[in-house]
Amino acid sequence: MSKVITTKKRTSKPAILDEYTNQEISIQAEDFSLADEVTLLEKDNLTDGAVVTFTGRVRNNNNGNNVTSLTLEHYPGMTEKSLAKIINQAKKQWQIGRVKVIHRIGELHIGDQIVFVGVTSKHRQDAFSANEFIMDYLKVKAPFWKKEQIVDAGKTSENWLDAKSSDTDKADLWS
Amino acid sequence: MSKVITTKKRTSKPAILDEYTNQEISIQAEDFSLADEVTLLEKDNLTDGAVVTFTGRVRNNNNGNNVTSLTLEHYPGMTEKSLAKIINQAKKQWQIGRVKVIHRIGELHIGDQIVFVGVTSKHRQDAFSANEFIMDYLKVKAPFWKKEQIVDAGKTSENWLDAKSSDTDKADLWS
Amino acid sequence: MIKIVFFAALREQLDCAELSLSADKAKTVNDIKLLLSDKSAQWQQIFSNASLLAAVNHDMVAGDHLVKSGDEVAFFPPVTGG
Amino acid sequence: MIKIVFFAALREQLDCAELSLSADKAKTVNDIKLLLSDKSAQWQQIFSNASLLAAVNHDMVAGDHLVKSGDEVAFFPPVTGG
Repeated sequence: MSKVITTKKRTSKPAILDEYTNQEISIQAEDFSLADEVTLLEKDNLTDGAVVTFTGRVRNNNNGNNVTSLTLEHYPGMTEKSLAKIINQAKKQWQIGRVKVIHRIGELHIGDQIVFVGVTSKHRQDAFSANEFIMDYLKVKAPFWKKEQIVDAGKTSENWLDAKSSDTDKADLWS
Repeated sequence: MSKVITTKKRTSKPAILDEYTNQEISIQAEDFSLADEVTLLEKDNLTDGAVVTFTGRVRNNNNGNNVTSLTLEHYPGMTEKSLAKIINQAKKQWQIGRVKVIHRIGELHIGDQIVFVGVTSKHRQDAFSANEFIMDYLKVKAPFWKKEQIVDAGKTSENWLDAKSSDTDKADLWS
Repeated sequence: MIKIVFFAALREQLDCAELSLSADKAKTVNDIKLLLSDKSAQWQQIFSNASLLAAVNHDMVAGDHLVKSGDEVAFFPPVTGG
Repeated sequence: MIKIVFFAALREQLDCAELSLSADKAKTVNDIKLLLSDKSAQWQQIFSNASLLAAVNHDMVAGDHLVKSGDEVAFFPPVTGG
């Protein structure tokens, strides 16, 4: 007990904040434009004939509950570091050109975009595999947490989503 | 020999022209907008949280040749029928929501979009697999042919692309 | 009558996009190939190419597929779209 | 000093986002868990949850990972982004 010196709500920035000027990763509250992202992936890029995108959106029927909104929390610094690692792993495993990963944070509503992964490659299989790999690893490695706001019989409640073992199983298939 | 009655350049429409009012398939000379297509796939579709797109473009370095443009020929009627079959196969194998396949025909230049496949699903794996399956089968089953216009040492030539055995091998992996 | 159509490199090699055949002497797609091969040495060589594909009424078929009057039979090289 | 941070459901259960620990009594992440468990019966129960994840300086680590003064150690539930 004596070793626990202070206990407080977080107010300051984490002491260790990895700086990522990496243009491949963006953690943001704002919405994004699929068209703009693909335009950037393709701009002055005449060697990559294949572009694969994944977009994840807030559904209205997660686990049968009537979800009205989601709040996305993340661990600043670690999020960027873990995504950078995942992207580097993908680049080692497949011949890919450009990559972009966007993940939104904060309050999101039904139909809102949550996550975008875009990958270009000379070869379509590499673009497909790398994109799916990045999503699978993001799901189990990147420190994001979703809290659902649910309306059930006129009553509003909140709860943190449970992680799915199916996500862990799917990520394990790559290794 | 006597059975060959007429030999002519094609002037009339094929006698058998399957009519596809199918909104899932479009064979067109005009360019398409990725953003518009994804907007349509997502419109009033709040149950499918995952959207995967593939876009194929004309590269500048096919087989090491200096390609300046491509001409895309197709077999009207059969093209639509074969794509409809491929989409139906995908719908049987995976739980997917909406599908759109666009393939351009005619003359295309470096950087131009050739093909688009968009798939929505409740589950990202189904969207990824169905999209890749559709592209793999399109590559070996849909009656399109590419002719390259090449500039080599100032000399322009044309040649029909050879089919790749790697495409056949990849499609065979699904069966 | 059976309508025969050719596409892409095959159409250019034959310098022919479409022709008609009476249905009475051709029972299968392979029969049609043999009839077309009779046209000339060049056609014979072209139709001996094992990689040529065939479709009847817009469905890809094997050589033993039966044909009848009114059918549209297509021959073409392996496809290269996408 | 070691900085300890908590996220998501864990932060809410503990009603604590961040605290500091002197580095001299904790050699590993597991040592930190034991020290935190000493705080109360509730904390003990929470930190006995085997599914809790830990990160040191933004890298996911196992319980036997060594810690030192200046480190940032994070505990959080399995992630649910994407």
